[in-house]
Amino acid sequence: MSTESPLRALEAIIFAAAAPLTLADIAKHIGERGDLPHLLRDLAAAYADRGINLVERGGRWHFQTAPDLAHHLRPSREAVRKLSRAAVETLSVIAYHEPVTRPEIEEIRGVAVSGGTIDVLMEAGWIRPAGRRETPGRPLQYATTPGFLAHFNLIHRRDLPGLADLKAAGLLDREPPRELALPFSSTDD
Amino acid sequence: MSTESPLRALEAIIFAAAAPLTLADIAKHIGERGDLPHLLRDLAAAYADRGINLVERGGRWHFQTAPDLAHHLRPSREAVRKLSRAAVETLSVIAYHEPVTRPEIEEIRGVAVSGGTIDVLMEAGWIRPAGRRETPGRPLQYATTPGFLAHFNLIHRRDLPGLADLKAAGLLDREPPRELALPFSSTDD
Amino acid sequence: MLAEDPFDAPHRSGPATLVLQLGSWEGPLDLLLTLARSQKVDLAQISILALVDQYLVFIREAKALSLELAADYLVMAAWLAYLKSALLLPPDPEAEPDPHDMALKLQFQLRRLDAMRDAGARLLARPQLGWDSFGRADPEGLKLETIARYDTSLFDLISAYGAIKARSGPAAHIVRRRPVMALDEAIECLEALLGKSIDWTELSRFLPTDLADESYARSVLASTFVAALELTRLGKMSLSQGAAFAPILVRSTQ
Repeated sequence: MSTESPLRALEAIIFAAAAPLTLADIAKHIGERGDLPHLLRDLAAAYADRGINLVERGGRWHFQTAPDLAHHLRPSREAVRKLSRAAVETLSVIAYHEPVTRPEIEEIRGVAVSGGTIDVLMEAGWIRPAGRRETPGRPLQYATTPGFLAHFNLIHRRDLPGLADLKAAGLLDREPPRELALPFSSTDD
Repeated sequence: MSTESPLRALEAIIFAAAAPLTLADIAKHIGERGDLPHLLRDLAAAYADRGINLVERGGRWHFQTAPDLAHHLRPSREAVRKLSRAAVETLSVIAYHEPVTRPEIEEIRGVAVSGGTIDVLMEAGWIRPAGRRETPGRPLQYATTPGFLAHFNLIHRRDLPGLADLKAAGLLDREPPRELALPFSSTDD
Repeated sequence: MLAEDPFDAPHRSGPATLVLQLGSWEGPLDLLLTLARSQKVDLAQISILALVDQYLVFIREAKALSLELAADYLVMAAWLAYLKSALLLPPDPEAEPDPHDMALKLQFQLRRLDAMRDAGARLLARPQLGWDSFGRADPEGLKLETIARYDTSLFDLISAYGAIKARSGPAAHIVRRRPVMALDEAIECLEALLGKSIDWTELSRFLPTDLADESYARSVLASTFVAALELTRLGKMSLSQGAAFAPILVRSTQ
C-alpha cells in the first residue's frame, strides 16, 4: 500500500464512527501505532481548509462541517431550544470550577440550583456526576463532558474563554480570600 | 469568497445530510446553479483517492468510506475465552450421549440447561441440531460436529475415554483433581 | 412627558433607576450585582458603602410599595445594614469578623458571579455543534467483531463428564430416625397429667425425667411447651410466668 494509506484508513474510521473517537478507539481499528497523534494532526491539517474539518474535542476526534458554512446547513426556521439563564450560568460555573458541588454552585450564584437545571444540562450531555467530595456529607461533584467541549467547539477545557484571566484574578479559587459567611451562602449548608 | 467555496459548501452539505441527496436537494441548500453536476464530479474526483469517497447512487449523492478499507471498519479480533462449567458439562453430555435431547441432558446433569449454554456451544461450532426424536413432543436432538472432533483432536467420537477409563483415571471421584496428569489429558497427543 | 397609565408605568427607584420587578432577579446577589454595575466602575473598585445604600434604598422602596419581598432579600438587607454600620464605626481590631474582610468577600462574590455570567455569554457566542457546525447525520458506525475462540481442552471435557457421572452415580441415602415426641402425643400427655389440678404447678414437673436420649428430651420439652400453649388457647389450662426465664407455671381450668 502507499504511504498515504494510514491517513486513508484514519479518515474512513473517524468518518464512519457514530461518535467522536479517542486515540484508544482509533487504535482498536487501525492497530497500535506511536505516530497516531502525528497522523491525526496531519489529517486535520489536510482538512483545515475544506468544508469538513477534522477536530479534536476533549481528546476525541470527529469530523464536522466548517462553522462558516452554517448558513448553507442550518435548518431554516428551526428554533433552537434556548437555554435558560440559570442553565447557562450553572453550566459556566461547572465548566470553570469543575469539579464543583451543588452547594458551591449555589454559593457562587447566590441562589438555590433547581434540580431541573442540572437535569437539563445532564440531558444535553454536557455535564456528568464526577464522584463525591470527601468532605462532610460527601456531596456529589459535577464536571463537564467531552460532549460539552464538542458542542462549544473547544479542544480542551483550557480553551474555555477567559479561563486563564479568571484564574489569574483568583476568581476560580475554591476558597474566597477569607473564609467568611455571607447570608446567601448559608442557606443550603 | 474563494473559487473553492462552492466545493466546500457542497462537501459540508452532503456530509451533514441524513440521507443521500439529489441534485434538487443540494440546490435547496446551495442555490440553483447550472454547474452543480460539474461541481459534484470535481468533488468526487478530489475524494477519489481518499478514505472517504463521494459517490452517486441512483441520482443521489453521498459520502461513503472507500470499499477497500472495510477491514478497518469491521476488524475482527480473536478473543480466547473459557467455556463456563455448565457449557463444558453440557458439551460432554452431548458428546457421550449423542444424539441427545435437552430433557435428557438435564436429567443426566441433574440441573436445567439454559438456552444460552446451547447457544454458546452452537456458536463455537461444536454442536448442531440433529433432527427430532420421534417421541411425544418431538424434542430436538443435539450432536457434536466435525469441528468438535477437530478441536479436541479426536478422530472419532469412539476415541472419547469410556466410563471405565474415567474411573481408572480417578475422574469419577467426587472432586476431580484439576491438575491431574492423564495420558489423554493433552490435546497435543 | 405624556401621562402614562400608572399601571403600565414602570416604577423607578432612586439611584439605580431600576424597574421594580423582583421576579426578574435571581436572588439578592443578582440584585446586588445589577446595582453594582449601575455604579459604572470596575467591580474591583466598587464602593461597598454606596452599594449597601443602593440596596437598602431599593428594599425600602419595595416595602413602601408593599411588594412582597422574599425573605432572603430581607436577610440580605439586614446583613448589609450591619455591614454598613460596622464599616462606619472606628476600626475595632477585636471585631470578628473584620467588616473590611466581609466587604472584600462580598466584592469577590460579585466579581465571581459577574465573571461567570460573562463566561456563559462567551460560551454561547462560540460556534456550536448542531447550529454552526454539523456532524455526520447518518454515520455507518464502527463495529468490532469479536470471534470467540474457546480454550477448552479434552481434559476439561472428560473431567466435566466424570464430575457429572460422579454426581449422578448411585448414592446410598441413610435416613436416620430422629426420636421426637409429636405434638398430639404431648397434648395428650400434658392433659392427662394435669388432670383437674387447680394449683399452679411448674410445667417442668410434667416432663419425664428419665430420658437417656438428649435429643429426645429436647423434643419432649419443646413439644410439651407447644402443647401447653395449645391447651391454654383452647381454654383448658392457664399459663403464668413471673419474669423472663422464670419457671413457667400451669394449672387446669376445668
